[in-house]
Amino acid sequence: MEPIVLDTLDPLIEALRERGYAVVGPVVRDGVIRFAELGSAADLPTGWGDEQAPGAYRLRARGELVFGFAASPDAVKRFTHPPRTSLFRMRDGVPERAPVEAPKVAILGVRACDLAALAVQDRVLLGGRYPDEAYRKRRAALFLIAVTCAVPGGTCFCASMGAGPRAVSGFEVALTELSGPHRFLAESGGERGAALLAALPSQPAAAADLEAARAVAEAAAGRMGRRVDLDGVRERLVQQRESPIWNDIATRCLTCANCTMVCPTCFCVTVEDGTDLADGTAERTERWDSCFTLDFTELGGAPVRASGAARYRQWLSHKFSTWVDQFGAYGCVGCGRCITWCPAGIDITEELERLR
Amino acid sequence: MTHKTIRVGALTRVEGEGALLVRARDGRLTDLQLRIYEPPRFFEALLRGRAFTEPPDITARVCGICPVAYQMSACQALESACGVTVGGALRDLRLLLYYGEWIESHALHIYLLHAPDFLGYPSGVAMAADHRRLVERGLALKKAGNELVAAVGGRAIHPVNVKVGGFHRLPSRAELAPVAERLLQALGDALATVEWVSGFGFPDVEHDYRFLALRHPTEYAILSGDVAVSDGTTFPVADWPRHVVEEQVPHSTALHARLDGRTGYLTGPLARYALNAPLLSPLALRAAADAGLGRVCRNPFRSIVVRAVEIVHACEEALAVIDRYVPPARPAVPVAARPGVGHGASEAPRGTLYHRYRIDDGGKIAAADIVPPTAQNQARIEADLRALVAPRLDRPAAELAGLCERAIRNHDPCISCSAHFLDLRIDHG
Amino acid sequence: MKKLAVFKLASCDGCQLTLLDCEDELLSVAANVEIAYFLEASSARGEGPYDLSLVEGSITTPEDLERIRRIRRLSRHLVTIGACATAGGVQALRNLADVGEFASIVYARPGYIQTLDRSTPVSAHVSVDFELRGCPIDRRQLLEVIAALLAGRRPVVPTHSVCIECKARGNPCVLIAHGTPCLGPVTQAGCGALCPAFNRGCFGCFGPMQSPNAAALNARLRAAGMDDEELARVYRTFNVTSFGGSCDA
Amino acid sequence: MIPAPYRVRSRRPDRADTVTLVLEPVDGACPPFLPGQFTMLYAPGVGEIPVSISGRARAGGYVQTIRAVGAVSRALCHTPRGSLVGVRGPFGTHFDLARAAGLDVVVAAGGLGLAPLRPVIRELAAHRARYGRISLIVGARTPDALIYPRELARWGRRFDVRVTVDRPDRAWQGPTGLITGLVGRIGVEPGRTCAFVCGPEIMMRATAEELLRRGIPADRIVLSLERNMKCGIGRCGHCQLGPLFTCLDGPVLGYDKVAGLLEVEQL
Ligand SMILES: Cc1cc2nc3c(=O)[nH]c(=O)nc-3n(C[C@H](O)[C@H](O)[C@H](O)COP(=O)(O)OP(=O)(O)OC[C@H]3O[C@@H](n4cnc5c(N)ncnc54)[C@H](O)[C@@H]3O)c2cc1C
Ligand code: SF4
Ligand code: SF4
Ligand code: SF4
Repeated sequence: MEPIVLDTLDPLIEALRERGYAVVGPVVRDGVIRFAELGSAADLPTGWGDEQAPGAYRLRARGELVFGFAASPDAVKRFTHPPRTSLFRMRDGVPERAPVEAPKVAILGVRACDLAALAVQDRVLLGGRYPDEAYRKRRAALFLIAVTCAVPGGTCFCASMGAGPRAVSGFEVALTELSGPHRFLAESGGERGAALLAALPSQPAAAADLEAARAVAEAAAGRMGRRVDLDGVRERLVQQRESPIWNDIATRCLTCANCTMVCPTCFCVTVEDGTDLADGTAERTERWDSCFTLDFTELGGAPVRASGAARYRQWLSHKFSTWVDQFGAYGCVGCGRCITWCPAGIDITEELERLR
Repeated sequence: MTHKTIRVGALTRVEGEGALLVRARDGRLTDLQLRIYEPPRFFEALLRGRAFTEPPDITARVCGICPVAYQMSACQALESACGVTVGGALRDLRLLLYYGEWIESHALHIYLLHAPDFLGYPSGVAMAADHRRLVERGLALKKAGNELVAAVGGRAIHPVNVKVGGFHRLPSRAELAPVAERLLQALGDALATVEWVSGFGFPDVEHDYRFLALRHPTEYAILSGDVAVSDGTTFPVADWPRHVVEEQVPHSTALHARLDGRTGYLTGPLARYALNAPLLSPLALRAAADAGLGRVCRNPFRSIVVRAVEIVHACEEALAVIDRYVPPARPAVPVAARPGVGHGASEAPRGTLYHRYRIDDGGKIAAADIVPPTAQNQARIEADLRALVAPRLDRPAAELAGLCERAIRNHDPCISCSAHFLDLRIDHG
Repeated sequence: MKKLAVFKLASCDGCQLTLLDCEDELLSVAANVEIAYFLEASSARGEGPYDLSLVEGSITTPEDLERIRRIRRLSRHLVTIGACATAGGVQALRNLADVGEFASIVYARPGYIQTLDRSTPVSAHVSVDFELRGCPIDRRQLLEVIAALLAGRRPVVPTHSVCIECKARGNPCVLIAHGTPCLGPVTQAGCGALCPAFNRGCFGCFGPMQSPNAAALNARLRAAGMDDEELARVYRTFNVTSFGGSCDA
Repeated sequence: MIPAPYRVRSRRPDRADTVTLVLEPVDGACPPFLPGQFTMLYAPGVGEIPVSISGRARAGGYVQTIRAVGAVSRALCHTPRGSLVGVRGPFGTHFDLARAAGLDVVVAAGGLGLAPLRPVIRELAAHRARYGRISLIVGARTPDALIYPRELARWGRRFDVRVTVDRPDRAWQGPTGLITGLVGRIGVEPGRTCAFVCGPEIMMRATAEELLRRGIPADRIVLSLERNMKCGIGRCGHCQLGPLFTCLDGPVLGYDKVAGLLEVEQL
């Protein structure tokens, strides 16, 4: 289907709702821009932007753009790989699989880095010998509407990871916000997207619109706050396993695990087993875990990775080195979340540079 | 010469740890001591040097049963020192939080601590074996109170959302909606509770109490008001130190509060009811009338009925507050430290709780004074016990001990609160 | 049926009240466990030994020192509940002061006071099988500990940072997004990241997490505007004995 | 993946803290396994841990030997006959006996490391003619801690079996000290020997180094690694060792693949 131009997003939101989707998008809440269910396009953070730096985030009034901000604190991971899920319940020795909750959710405003991260998680959770069926179901229930990043954040480096700023695949619909006059270029990325767009009031996109959209992405790519030099990074991290730099980082690292929690590709979990005091049924739940916790590697009563240095090394080496060995791609898409949301302001791009 | 000693080693179904010792010789009562061996925790001393913003969080830890009362009295004392008043929707939210605590604390006392006395069980849990539906109703009521505290304050015990000047975060109307639904249910349960407890068999006892409670022109006072005494005196909270003086008496570890030169007054539900009943919510008033409480209730055993009526009031008023609630522009009024002294009092479930702070030039607490209700009531509880025991000294010791414990529970004493007391002596002799 | 006992030392009652605050579970717990000794809730005083004793409060008097030894002897599992029993509680602020001065200010006849100069955690005197943190403890964690110990398993009580719970709950980080000082990164989880959910910084009521790096956080908190005195105060509140040194780091 | 219910068909205490269970699937057949593979064993409501398969029971089902060290292993050890446990698996790589055909074989076990090696030894015994010299060296902390003592005696009649203990008791007449001390005594011909090693990590590294020194190539020294595992299927992330998922790429791995990784502290 040919690209079209939309004047407003309300018909899109309405059409998704008619198709049975809860529509989730960015809203201003508690001092950040984050995903929440939308009532209408009026809930979108029009005029709001963000300023992101290592360990710092502030809302800022910013022009007239609806999507004039960078990655939000939550990623799509929250929907595909939720923080906590029940795996099974067991009564009288017979386990019963917990029903998978896979609500139909349309996410409006997904960024290229988020889509790249989903592709990474697809490889991890679906690509191996034991595909995760619950993830597959939740994934299939999503309807993803991408938006080209116009204003990348100060901690973004998706361009150098080859993951953005313009979404090229993995979405149903991709929007690029254009100004003068304010409108959205909409492209479909699949049949469901095409069918949806066909049902909306729109004009066909002119060549100038396509050009303007390209310019938005190009300008954004040129304004990335950070970059990573991937050349030889995988081997370098292997060579640097005994580097004193890890100890230096450990003096600053809180081992708080925020970086792994906000990272859209981090997939590590742990399970918790328990029994109900009242009825004696047993239950297993799965929840996000992190390589920054001590219990993560506990063996025989002591953790393998006892030092903060070893835990930080695991995190950074996994993202840029061993992830490639395991899954054939980097574990980082350059969204910059781990940099912004690190209370200590530790910047992986800077540390990678130092580890040269 | 015959000696008789009644000891209740450790009082049960009261908050905190206390004991009772009664001595008689030749059929005459010689000694009666409500002993508090709850270790002192020095709150007034450890508050010195803390920032003026800290007492609400720190004094909440005086008592896990009524932390909201501590937070409210502390906030108001500090705000008055700094010359700030908190009104409108923020004050409404404080009321809401406080109603939650009343519901939770009174339901706990009625169903789990006090009612077992009237029905002859060692505990509420044991009572559930025969009266499961009743106990479940009590737990549901208690839960409604806890949920209200948690919705406004973050958690049921030691809420985190309270600060000097207001709150850290305002609940939205949407967040309060489910709480309102539960409160509606609770209101029904509360009315049923009044009916249930008013049918208990009460010993025919009346005392000539001198009552003290806060009084507010338009509210059944909980959050604020002047101090009213049943003999007609009324004074502003700031005058508290001139009217209430705590004294140590030689024979007892208990501190006796002297009000205008006379010892032994009562604060708590009976006092509030006696002084403020006309300001109860409509349903609470009707319930009180149906329960036959009369205009003033002087039978301490029937305090359980007054508590139940107060739950009705709290539910009904909380619903009204939620109904009119519109989140204000800011979660708190800005408060700048100002050197000086501030007084604050509010009605904890067990009675008037008074705080006084002196703030120094650096915004630190220079002095703190806290007068909890149980410390005020201690002398009066002992008087109740003397009146109860003296004519019954011929009864078997076990029976008397049981009766005494019941009489103590009438006042829902909170020993955890009273034991932090400024001048408390711990005498284990 | 296994026997449960609840004891109280110097404390506010809040942690044992947490058990009564399990409104939905209380009666079924009581159907599966004999609540043998729990003065606050029952006048029945079931004899020991107990399978599980929950102890609230810190040791501040010579009597309580004796009592805790007796409780230990009577208990198969002894679990401390709350910051008082686990870390001395807010009353352990006296440990930093001159107790003589404290007593002379507060008491007319200080010689009469039978109190120890320090408020100490139960583990300073007897062996403890599990320490449940929090001021107050968390209701779900309490149920978990009871269920786990009675079933002979290790309680699922994570010792990692509050931040993990904070992110799982979906709070915005108040430190990063609002500039509000927050102890979450050095504090043990358990509360469900309650304070950040109420737009306030964590103030450490669950004590230090498994590998706290207070020096690193303090650098950040100083940058957010806290001076040394404030840092000292915030660490020295409810978990003085375990957290108190963090401000010197 | 959810556990399949298995019934404890028999329960035999081996040592004070070690129990061998025979587990039978409640419904359906029990999937085949290869020597060195493990299952995730679930004690209902208590937790789940990785445990090696030590053999196939005659009537079908897994033989598994568990030492009670913590809550879950203790619960499994105490599961009475007839009760249900949960089983997932088998998982992981195995000891490749085909590669040992025609070679001398050294089997080195430390402590409970004998459990996953038991199926290897039984296989060697069942097809004795396929292999050259077979030596079994076993180390244990004390004579008491040795598992499978009766089988050891039986195997001793067919192979060169040597046992050493760290702390002998009065009755002990065999060698004492580290298992590496036994490597010299078995006479290794480096060109035609392969080794299967399982035990505590330091024991495995010391043994592997000793074998390397004697000329056995690293890729013919095979170890079985232990790491924290929550899922067994490469999902939880806990068992990573550099690029490896110990549960998928291991636990059985050639020393050539892991020597460099094990050298790095806290990797
Ligand atoms: C591939 C593989 C195969 C295995 N095969 C076998 C096998 O065949 N047989 C077998 O018995 N085991 C085997 N294991 C090991 C087994 O999985 C572990 O012993 C088991 O996970 C222990 O779990 P647990 O819950 O019983 O003990 P945990 O509770 O995890 O405790 C383990 C150890 O830590 C100590 N500990 C626990 N908590 C603490 C604490 N808070 N502080 C200090 N110390 C603590 C315990 O005392 C104990 O020593 C295997 C492991 C792997 C990875
Ligand atoms: S490692 Fe950091 S920048 Fe890369 S994807 Fe994860 S959170 Fe984003
Ligand atoms: S790198 Fe930052 S976010 Fe990650 S654990 Fe360390 S301090 Fe926390
Ligand atoms: S708000 Fe506090 S607890 Fe939450 S992530 Fe930030 S630093 Fe951690």
